[in-house]
Amino acid sequence: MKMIYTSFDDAVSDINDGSTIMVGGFGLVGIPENLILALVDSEVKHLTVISNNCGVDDWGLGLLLKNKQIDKMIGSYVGENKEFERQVLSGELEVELTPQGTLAERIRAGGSGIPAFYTPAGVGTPIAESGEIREFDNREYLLQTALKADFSLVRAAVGDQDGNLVYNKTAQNFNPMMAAAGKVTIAEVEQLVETGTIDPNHVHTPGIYVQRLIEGKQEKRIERLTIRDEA
Amino acid sequence: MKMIYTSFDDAVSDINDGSTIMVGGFGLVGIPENLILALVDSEVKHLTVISNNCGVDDWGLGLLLKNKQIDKMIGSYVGENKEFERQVLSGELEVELTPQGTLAERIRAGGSGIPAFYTPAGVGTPIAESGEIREFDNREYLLQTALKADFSLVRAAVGDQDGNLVYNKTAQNFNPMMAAAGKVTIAEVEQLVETGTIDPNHVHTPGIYVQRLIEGKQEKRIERLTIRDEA
Amino acid sequence: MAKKQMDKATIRERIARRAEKEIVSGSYVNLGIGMPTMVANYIQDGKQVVLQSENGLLGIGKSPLKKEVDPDLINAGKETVTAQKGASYFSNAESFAMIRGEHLDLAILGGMEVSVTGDLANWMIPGKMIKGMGGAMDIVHGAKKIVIIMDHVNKHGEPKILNKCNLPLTGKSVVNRIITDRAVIDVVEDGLILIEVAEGWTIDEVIQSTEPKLKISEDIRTGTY
Amino acid sequence: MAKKQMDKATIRERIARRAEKEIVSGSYVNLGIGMPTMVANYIQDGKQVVLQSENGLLGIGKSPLKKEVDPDLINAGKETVTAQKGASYFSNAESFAMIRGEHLDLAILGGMEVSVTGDLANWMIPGKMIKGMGGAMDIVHGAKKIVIIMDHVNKHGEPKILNKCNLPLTGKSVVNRIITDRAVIDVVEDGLILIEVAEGWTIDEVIQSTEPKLKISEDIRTGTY
Repeated sequence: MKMIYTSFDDAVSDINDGSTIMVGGFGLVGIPENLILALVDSEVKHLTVISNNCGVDDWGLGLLLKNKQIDKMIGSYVGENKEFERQVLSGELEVELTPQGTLAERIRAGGSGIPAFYTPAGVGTPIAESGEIREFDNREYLLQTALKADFSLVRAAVGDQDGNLVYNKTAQNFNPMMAAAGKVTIAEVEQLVETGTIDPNHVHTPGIYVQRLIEGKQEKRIERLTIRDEA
Repeated sequence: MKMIYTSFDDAVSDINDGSTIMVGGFGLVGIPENLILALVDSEVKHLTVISNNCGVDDWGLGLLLKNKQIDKMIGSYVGENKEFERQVLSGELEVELTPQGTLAERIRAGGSGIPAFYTPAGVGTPIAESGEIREFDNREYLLQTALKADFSLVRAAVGDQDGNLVYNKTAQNFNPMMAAAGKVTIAEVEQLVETGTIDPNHVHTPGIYVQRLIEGKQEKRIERLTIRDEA
Repeated sequence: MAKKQMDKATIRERIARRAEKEIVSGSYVNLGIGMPTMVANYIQDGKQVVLQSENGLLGIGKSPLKKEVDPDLINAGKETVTAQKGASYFSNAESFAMIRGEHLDLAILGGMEVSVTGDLANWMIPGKMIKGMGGAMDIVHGAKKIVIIMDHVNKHGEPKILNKCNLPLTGKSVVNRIITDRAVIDVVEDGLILIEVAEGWTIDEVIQSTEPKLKISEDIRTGTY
Repeated sequence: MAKKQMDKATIRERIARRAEKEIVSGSYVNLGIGMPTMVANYIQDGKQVVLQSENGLLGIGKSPLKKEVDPDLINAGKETVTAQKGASYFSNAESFAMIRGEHLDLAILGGMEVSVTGDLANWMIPGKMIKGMGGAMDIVHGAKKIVIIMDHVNKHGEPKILNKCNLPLTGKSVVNRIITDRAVIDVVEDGLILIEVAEGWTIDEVIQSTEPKLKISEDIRTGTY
């Protein structure tokens, strides 16, 4: 019932200039590596990208940035590279910073038919300056609206032919909410299995949220290798 | 790290008159049977009960009802028994009806620090009469506030000593949100296992939400047995 | 079959079979409690349909064999069911996120009254015991298409399709299509359009038993079900 | 050890070791990126602590052995970690539901400035590149107790505990306790109370290097760390 692709280029071929896309991952963990590479190849421009971070210089969303394919970035922690800073200061790149929990909840709201909600995060800070504050039980909260995307690019450890997804460890992160908030959700999976293989109790993203699937091999680059010595 | 009980009576002994409690389950599926029986034994009165349904005449929350322990019921579909109707008509029982999705989301909000959110459900209906309507993107939505409880009574298939819970099939229903929305959450589990037994990728309710655990055997009554014949 | 001779069960089956035609292969569907649930019995071979149950199941299967019965596995009508291959279980919050977020293609629900503007009343009758709306108020705002199935008239022979609902609403301007024992009627921008007439009924009889003025579709078909 | 001779690493360790004392056995704790993460290295044997990582892990374990490294398993600082027995993984939405819903007992975070009313600034310096607030703005409203660890004064020797923060805020009235290289100060209803003074410093020196007027706790202790 789902579109199963074998070419990453084909899987993203209808992502057009000016599209709003969500891209899963936290740092470089759980990012749809090959879908991002295909976007770089596609040369699509003027993207609005919603993602917690913006990759590093030479990997992940950093590649789209270097290629000047992003007009606007919505995230919670960005600018881990010089090119990001340069583009922001020169006005080539617009940035909207959102507290991480607010970002996660805005995306969840987008997929859940909740147009807006209130959160304590950001009250009394610069991000509330143009916002709407309201009291509930004598405490102040900030109104936040839902985020949706034309396309969501997510990565899972396992996907079946019906689009059910299972994530591995902290590679889950933003992927489930983004899968639900995209008009078209494209899942890059490490392993594509037959329907019926995944225990229905273990599904993280029900297949209804996924329109396209493609299997691929990831590099899984490590940003900050921290190890302990054998005792 | 959690309080592990062996007596259901002890597990609910500090639920006092006038408490607000959430009780998991959909119909009779996934209800904390033995915790409810212990509440009946405890004779605690003037409860506000938040649960999707209110049991049947002689099982589940119907037992608390029969025993006149409930002052107010918040649910989406109730009154499957005559006693419920009698108590409502006589004014002994107050009922607050909420659309099922709104109920689920209000409870999720309660556990998530979201004081209020907007939903399309109920716009233009009696439940919006005293409510607050607001437009987002030219569509009307109704403001709904979070629900919390003094105690949440949930049931899971498996629980470990650290409070991690796994639910079975549709016995999950309202249990995860209620586990998060109770000041004190008491989990009745079919099987209590050693910490480390549950795969961290398969945990439905992280242990942080659960304060007390108790293992018990359930009757699992079936409300509407529907079977097909062998072909 | 002449209309007078049709018993209630036969009429319900007729409506359910017609409603089944609304289901496109490859779609995700929620069926309401009661007559809508019956629609599942008539899904044509080869149609791939994933049925959602708002209590937390995507991929409802057949009723279980006696030996397959699992008390932890029910549908929203509290009936024991099985799960299809490729099914998933989740909480009610996730289930209604799915519904409210417009991920379902279609919901087929029962109705008491439908208005000319697509208002639906199907959850309470004032003066009678109110049991609650369950998930109906969420579902009518969620699925991409809302089809209401019901008798064309009430037991007194009075129209149930009205200029304005008398009963308290479940949702305002939510209905896309009405399927009754007599006709299929679409709710569009400027009113109601009659698009099909059931076997044994005439266009005129349908017009007479419907309160709002009906436009007649250029492609109207009669005797289709 | 005389204060002048302490190098930066030693001072950080001193602060981290004192912050560790805030952690009660049996509690759930979030440690911020940077110096707060170091606190985990000093958790006393026998203390049962569950560390939460806002990227979706409850139960952070030790750093992995080289052979244990899993690129899919990191903490919020993007460092490779392991998971404790009894850990669970979940989405960022669930993670911040947990944080915002006040389920964590304690968060230990870094700070640039703290005000007399418990305002915290720790995410941006105007004129410098703004990288974002990450999860800090959510965490300060979530955990039941917020402890800020930082140097007592900036590199120019000026107080970082102020009547009013100069930098843009992370949160208003959110800090419960401040732990610096010189002192432990609590934020209470009507101001700041000095409760501990670090080894090598005097009460007077702490008062001098703190902008707001400090009340002195009746139980003040000196040389505690």
